[in-house]
Amino acid sequence: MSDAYVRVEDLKVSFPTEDGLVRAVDGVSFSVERGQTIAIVGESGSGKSVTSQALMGLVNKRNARVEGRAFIGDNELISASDEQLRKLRGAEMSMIFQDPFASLHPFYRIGSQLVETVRVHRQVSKDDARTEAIDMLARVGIPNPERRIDDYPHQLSGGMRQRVMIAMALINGPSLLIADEPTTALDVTVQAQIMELLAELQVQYNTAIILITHDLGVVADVADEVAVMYAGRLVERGTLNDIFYSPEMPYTVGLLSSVPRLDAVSERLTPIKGQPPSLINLPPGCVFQPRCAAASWLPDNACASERPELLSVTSTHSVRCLLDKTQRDQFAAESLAAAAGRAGGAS
Amino acid sequence: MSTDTTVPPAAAPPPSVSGAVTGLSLRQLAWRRLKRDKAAMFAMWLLVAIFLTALLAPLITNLLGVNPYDFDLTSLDPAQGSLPAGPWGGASLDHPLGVEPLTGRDLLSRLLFGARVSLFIACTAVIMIAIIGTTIGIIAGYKGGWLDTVIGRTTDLLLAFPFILAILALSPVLTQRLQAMGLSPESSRVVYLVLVFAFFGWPYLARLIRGQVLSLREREFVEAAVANGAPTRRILFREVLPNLWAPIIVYVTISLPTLIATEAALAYLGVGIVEPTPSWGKMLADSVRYFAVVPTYLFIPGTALFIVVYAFNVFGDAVRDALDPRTGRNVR
Amino acid sequence: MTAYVIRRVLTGLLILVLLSMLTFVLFNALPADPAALTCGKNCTPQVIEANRIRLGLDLPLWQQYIEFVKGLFAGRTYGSGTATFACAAPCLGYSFRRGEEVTPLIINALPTTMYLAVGAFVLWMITGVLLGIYAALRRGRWQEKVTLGGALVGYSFPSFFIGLLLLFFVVIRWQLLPYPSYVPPTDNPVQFFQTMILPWITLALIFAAFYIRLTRNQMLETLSEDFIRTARAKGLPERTVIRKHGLRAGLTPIVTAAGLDLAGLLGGAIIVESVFTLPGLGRLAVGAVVDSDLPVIVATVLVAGSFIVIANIIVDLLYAVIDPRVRLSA
Amino acid sequence: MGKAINRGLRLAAVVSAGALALAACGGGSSSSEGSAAASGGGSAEGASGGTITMLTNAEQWQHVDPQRMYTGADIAFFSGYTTRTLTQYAYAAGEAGTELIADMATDTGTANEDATSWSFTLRDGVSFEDGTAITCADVKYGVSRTFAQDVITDGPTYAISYLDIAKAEDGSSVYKGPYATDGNDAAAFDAAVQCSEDGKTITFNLNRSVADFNYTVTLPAFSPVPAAKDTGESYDDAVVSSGPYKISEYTKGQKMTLVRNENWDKASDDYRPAYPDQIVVEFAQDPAAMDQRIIADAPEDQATVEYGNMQPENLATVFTANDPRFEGRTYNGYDPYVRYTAINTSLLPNVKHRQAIVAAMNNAQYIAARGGDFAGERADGIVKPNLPLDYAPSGIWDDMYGDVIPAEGNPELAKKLIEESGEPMPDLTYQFPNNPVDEKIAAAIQSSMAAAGINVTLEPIEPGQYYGIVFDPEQAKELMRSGWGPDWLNASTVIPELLGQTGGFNLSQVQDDAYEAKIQDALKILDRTEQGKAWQELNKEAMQNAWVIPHLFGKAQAFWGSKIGNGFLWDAYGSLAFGDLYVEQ
Repeated sequence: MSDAYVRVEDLKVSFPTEDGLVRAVDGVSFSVERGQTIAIVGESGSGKSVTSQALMGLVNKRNARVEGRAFIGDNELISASDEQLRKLRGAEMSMIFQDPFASLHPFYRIGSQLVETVRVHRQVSKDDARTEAIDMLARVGIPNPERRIDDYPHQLSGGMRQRVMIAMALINGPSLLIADEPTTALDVTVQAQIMELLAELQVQYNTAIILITHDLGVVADVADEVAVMYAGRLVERGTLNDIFYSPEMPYTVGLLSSVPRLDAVSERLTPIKGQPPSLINLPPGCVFQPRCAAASWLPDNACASERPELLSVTSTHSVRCLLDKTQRDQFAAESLAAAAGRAGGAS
Repeated sequence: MSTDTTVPPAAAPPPSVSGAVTGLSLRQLAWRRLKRDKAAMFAMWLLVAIFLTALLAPLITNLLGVNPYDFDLTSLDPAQGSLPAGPWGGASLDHPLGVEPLTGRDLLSRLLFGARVSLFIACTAVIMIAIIGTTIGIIAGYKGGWLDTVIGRTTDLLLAFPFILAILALSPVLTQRLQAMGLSPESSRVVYLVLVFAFFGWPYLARLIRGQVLSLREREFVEAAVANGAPTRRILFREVLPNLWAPIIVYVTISLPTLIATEAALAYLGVGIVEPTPSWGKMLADSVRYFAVVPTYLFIPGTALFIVVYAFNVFGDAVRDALDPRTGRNVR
Repeated sequence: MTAYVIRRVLTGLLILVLLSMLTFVLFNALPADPAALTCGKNCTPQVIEANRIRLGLDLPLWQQYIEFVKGLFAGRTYGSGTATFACAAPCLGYSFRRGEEVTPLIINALPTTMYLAVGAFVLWMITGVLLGIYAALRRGRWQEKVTLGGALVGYSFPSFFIGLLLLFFVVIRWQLLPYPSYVPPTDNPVQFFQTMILPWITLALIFAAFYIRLTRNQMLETLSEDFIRTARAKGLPERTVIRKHGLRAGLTPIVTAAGLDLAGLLGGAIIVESVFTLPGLGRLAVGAVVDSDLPVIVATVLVAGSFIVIANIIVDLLYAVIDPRVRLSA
Repeated sequence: MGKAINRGLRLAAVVSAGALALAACGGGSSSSEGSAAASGGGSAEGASGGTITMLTNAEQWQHVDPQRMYTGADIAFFSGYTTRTLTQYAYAAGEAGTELIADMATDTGTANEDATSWSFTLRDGVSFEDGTAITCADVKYGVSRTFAQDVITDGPTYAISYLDIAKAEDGSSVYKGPYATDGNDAAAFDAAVQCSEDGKTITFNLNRSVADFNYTVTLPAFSPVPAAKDTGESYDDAVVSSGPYKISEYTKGQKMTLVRNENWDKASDDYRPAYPDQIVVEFAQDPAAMDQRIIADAPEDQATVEYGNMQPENLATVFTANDPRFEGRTYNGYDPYVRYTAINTSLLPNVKHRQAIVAAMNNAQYIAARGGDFAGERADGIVKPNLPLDYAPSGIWDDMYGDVIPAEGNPELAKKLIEESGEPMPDLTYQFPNNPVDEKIAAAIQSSMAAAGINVTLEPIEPGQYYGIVFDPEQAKELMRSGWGPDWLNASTVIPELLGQTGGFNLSQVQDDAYEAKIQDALKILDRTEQGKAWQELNKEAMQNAWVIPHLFGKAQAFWGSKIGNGFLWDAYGSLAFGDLYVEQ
C-alpha cells in the first residue's frame, strides 16, 4: 500500500478562526492506484472536500495549516512550492466540481477555456490546442463539438456542462482525477450517464480517481475502495465489499441504513439523529459518540472519554471504534435489518 | 452615489466553518461577533455618548452657563467687521469653543444643540424609510404580478431622479405648502426634510427587501404556512418579516450616516433649519464665509460631523460583517 | 441581441417620458401660482397675467406639457404680437428671471460640469479600483486594513468639508495654488488645471473611498466563485487567474456603478460646484432655486434625470457586451 | 448683499447742498456748465488706453436694457460707457459728484412756470453705434417702452406716473407701449411726449408739478432706443450703444467685453472721458476669490475693480490694517440705503404695540449682525443724512416714546408701552429673504423682541419669491425685512414710495388719509428747501406712528487694483464713477 501511485499520509488541515482552531481534516491517510477509484463519503462538513482541495493545493495557505504528506508518483504535494503544485494541477492531477455552471467562467467560450488549459501546460499552437479540444469534446460525448466549442457555458445544458468540465479535467491526461460531488447538481438520468462516462474514460486514460460524494448509490457503482469520513477523521476504510457488506463502524452503518436501497422505491431517508459536532470543540472521546446508538453498549461511558484509534480488521479493512468486533457486527446486523424492514414495509 | 448595501448572493461558505458554531441564533451570533470588534464597540459607545449629549444638551449647557441663542456683543470686535475678538475664534472661559461671528453666540452650545436637529432628522427619516421600504418591498415581492411591475417602475423612476437637486428645488414650494397647512416655518422645514429623505430613500430598501422576499417565498417554512392556510398577514408578519431583520438593520446602519451628511450638505446649500436653531450643516454653511479668518468656526462643526459619520460607518460596517460574515473584513 | 437593445431603449424612453411628466407636474402644479414667480418686485397683477398668457401658463397642465414637449422637438414661440419671440428646438423653456432661453444656459453650463465630472471620474476610477483590487488581494493583512481604514475615513468626510479644508490649507495657508477661478481650458489651460485640481480631488476622494470598498467586495466575491477555483485547478498561474478570470467578472458590476455615478455627476456636482464656484449645471440649478426660476429648475432636473436614465441604458447595453449571459439570453 | 435683494432697492442719489440749490431755486431752468467736472475732488485727468477688468459674483447683469435697469451701480456703469441720457451727474468725489450736468442735452433742461412741462434739446453729433444720429424720436421711443409693462419689466415707472396720460379704470395707463396693438391709445402718448420739427427738442408734458424732473431723466429709462433695432424682451441681450463703448461680447455666466465705439463723437460728449480701450466684466466669480485677487495685486490684476461689495471678513484686513499697500485703493462711505423693518399696520393697528416693537429693538445686535462698524450707523428714520435738505434727526431715540432708547433697546419701555396699549401683544412673524446675512438679522430681531417678552417666529422666504409674498396682503405677516434707497436726491422718492397710499413700496400698508394729504402737499412744494422741511416733519411723524423699525444708515466699501485711477465714492450712485476710471500707464 505504501507504494501505491497516489498516497495520502496523516493529512491534517486546520483553520484558525475568531472562534478558535477549526480542525477540518485530522489525520487522514489513504491511497489509490492508477485505474482505481476510491470514494470518500461522509456528511457535509466532514472534511472530504477540504481533503481534496488540500491535495490540489487549493487551500489558501494563509488561512489554513496543512500538515502531513501526499504523493502522486514521486511528487510530494504538501511541502511542494506553489509553483510546483501549479504545474501539477491540470496536468498530473485535475478536478471536477459539483456545480458545472458555476465552475465554468461565464464570460469565456468553452473552447477558449479548454485551449487555455492545454496551453498553460504544454507548448502547443492555438490551432492544435483547438483541434485537441474538439477531439476531447467529442470523447466526452458532446454532439457537434466543432460548433459547440464556440458556445458559452450558459448555452449548454447541465449535463453538457459537466461533460465540458470532464473534458477540461482530462485533456492533459492526468494520472489523478478528483471528482468532488460530480453529479449532485444534475438530474438522475444525467447522473448515471456522467458516471458511466467517467468510468469509460478512467479505463482509457488509466487515471486514479478520488470520488467525493455523499451518495452511496454512486459509490456502489464505481468505487473500488471506500473511505468514510466523520468530523475530519477517517472512521472506516475498506474495499467496496468491506464497507457495503460488512460495515463495522456504527456511523457507516448509519449512513448505509439511511440510504434507500436501489431496489426500494425512493422513500424518505432516515438520517442519523443529531448534528455533527463543532470542529472547534471536539468532544474528548469518540467524535461520533453523542450520536452513536451503540455508545451505551460500553461500560463507564468509555466512548465519551477515550478516543479510538484506526484499527485494522482485515488487510484491506480498518475501522475507528471502541466496540469489539462482535459488538460491531451485531450492531450492523440489527440496524441494517431494521432499515431493510422499513424500506420493505414501505414498498 | 450608488449604494453598496446590496447583500451579496450567498457565496460558498469557507470550508468547515459552517456548523462550527451551532445552537446560537443569528442574533446572538451577530452580537457575539460585534462585541469582539473593538473598533465597533468604541464607535457604538461614542455614538451612545453623542446621542445622550444631544438629548441632554439643555441640561449640559445650563450647567456650563452657556446658551445657543443669546447674542454676546462683548465677544465681538466691531472694528473688525464683528469678527470674534481674540484668537481661536474668540475662545474664552465663557465660550470654550469660541463664538459665532456677527452674533457672538456661543459655539459650544450651538454645537450641542445642533446635534439634536441633525440626529433627529436622520433618525426619523431612516425609520420612515425602513417602514415604507420594507412594506413596499414585501408587497412587491410577495404579491408579484402587476403590483410588482408598477412598484418596480416607480423605483426605477425615483432612482433616476437627481434627488439632491430635487430636494433643493422642491424645498421652497413644499415648505410653503406645509406652512399653509399650519406648521411653523421651522417645523415645516424639518418635516419637509424627513419626508423627502423618506420619499427618495425607500426605493433602495424596497428593492433589497423584494429580492429577499422572493427567495423567502420559496422556502419551506413559508410554503408550510401557506399550506396550513395561514392568513397572508400572519405569514408576512410571523414568517417573512423576522427573516428580513438582517438586511433592514444593515440598511439602516448604512443609511444613517449618509442621511446625516446629506442633511448637512443641504443646509450648506441653504435648505434646512431656520434661525435661530442651530444645526451642524448650517454652522458649516455659515462658517464658509469666515473660514479664511476664523478657521476654528469651520473646523468645529466639520470635525463633529466627521466623527459622527465616521463612527456610524465603522459601526455600520461591523454590524454588516456580524450579520453577514462572508463579506466581512474580519474573516481571515 | 437586437431585440434586447430595442426593448432596453424603449423602457429607457418610457422612464424618460415619465420623468419629464413627473418633473413637470411636480414643479408646475405645486407652487401656488407659477406665473407669480415670473417677475420680481414690480409685479402688478396685470404683468403676472400677461406673463401667464405669454408663457402658456393659462393652459391646463397637460396642454402645457404638450407645449413643452413640442418645444423640445420642434421649438415653440412665446407671446403674441410684435413682442413674440421664438425659442428654437430643443427648447427647454424661457426664463423670465434671466430674460433668456433655458437651452443655451444649460449648454453653457454643461462643459464645466463635464470637465469636473470626467476629471474626477478618471481620478477616482484609477485610485479606487486599483486600491480596491489591492485590498482584495491583500485580504486579511495589514495592507488591506490600512486601505480599508483609509477608505472609511475618506468616505466619512462630507464632500463640502473636504473641499473647504483643501481650500483652507492648500490655497490660503500654504498658498500652493492660486485662488481658484474658473476659465475654460481653451482660454487658459494652466489656470484651468490650477482651478480644477482641488475640485477634482474633492470629488474623487469620496468616490474613490467608495470604490475601494466596492471593488474590494466585488473582487472578494468573484475570487470566491467556483470558476476561479476551476481556473486554479487547471493550473493557471495566479496572475492569469486574477487578471483574466477574476478582474473581468469582478469589474463588470463596477462598470454599472461607475456609469451611473458619472451620469449622476453630469447632472451637476452641486456641492463641489458650490464650494469652488464653478459655473456648472449644479450651480445653475442652485441659483435657479434661489431665484425661484421655475423654467430653469425644471430644465436642470430634467437634464440631470435624463443623464441618469440614458446612462442606465448605456450601462445595460455595455453590460450585455461584456457579459455574454445577458447578451445571448435576451 | 445678494443680487436678489438688490432688486428691491432702488438707485441712490446723494444730494449736495450746491446742486440742490440749483435745482431748487429755479423751479424752472437750471443751467449748468455742460462740462465734465474734472475739477471735483478725486477726479483727475487720466491716461488713455489699457483694459479695465471688473469682477462680479453675479452670473450676468440683471438688465442691460436701459428701460429695465434699476440698480444704482448698474446705472453708474452703463451710463459711463454705453448709455447716454439727457442729463447726468458730474464725475467727482464728495458733494460735487451730485451736481446735475447736461449729457445728450445741451443743458439741464427747461421747465415751464409750474414745472408741469419740461423740454430738452439734443446736442449735435450724438449717434448710435451704427452711426445713425439720435433724434428726439429715439428718446421718445425709449420712453414709450416703459409703458409695455408686460415686456419691459423691473424698470422704474416714473414715465407712467408723471406723464400726462389718462389712466384706465384698473389704474393702468391707457397707453400700453409700442408692442401692444389692440385698444392702445398711442395718441395719448404722442400728446404727452412731443418732438420739435427739427427732431432736436423733446418736450415732456406732466400730470403734476415735478420740480426736479431733470433729475428724473438721468435714469436710463429715459435714454434713446432705435425703434428699428428694438427686439422687445430680447433687447436685453442686444442693446444698441449711444456712448463711447459698445458691447462686443456678452456671454452670461462668463464675461462681457466693451470695446470702443467708432461712431461715438467725442465732440458731442464732453461728459465721458472714455480713457480705457476696453472694459471686461468677468461674471460668476467667487466672492472670496475676487477679494484675494485684488488684495494680492498681481501684475495682471492691477487694473481690476471689484464690482459690488467686498466680503465682510476681508474688510478688516483692508480697512483697518493701515497697510500702505491699500492706500488710495479703497473707499468707505454711505451707500444709498436705509435698512428698516416694515411693521404691517393692518395686522398691528395699535400704535402702542408698534412703538413697543421699535423700543424693544436692539440695534446694536442688528449692526453687529450686519458686520459691525463697516455696516453703518444706527438709523433714526427712513430719510438718510445723504439727503441733507430732507434730513433732520427725528428724535425717535430720545424720548419720543416717553423714554430714551439706547442702541441696545429699551425692553422696559417696550413692556410699559404694551401695558399702556390695553391689549396683549400678539405673537409676531418676521419675514425675510433666506440668505446668510438676513438670517442673522432675523435672529437679532427675534432676540431683541424676546428681551421685551415679545414672541417672534422667523419665516425665511426664498429670495426669488420674497417680494411676491410680502407684497401679497394675504401672505404678508407683521414684520418684514426691507431697505430703500432714493431714486434721486429727493425724499420725494422715499416717503411717498414707502408710506404713501399709492406708493410702490408700502410694505407697512399705511392707509393714513391725513398723512397722505400731507405727502401730496409736500410733493407740490416747488421751493426745495421748504419741501425738505416738509419731508423732515413727515419723517418724524412716521417715526411717531412707528410704521417701521429704523435700523441702519448703510455704508459701503470698495476696493480696486493699484493701477486704477480716479477711484472714489461717487455720491450720485453710491458706487465708483465707472465712466471716469482709467488705467495708469
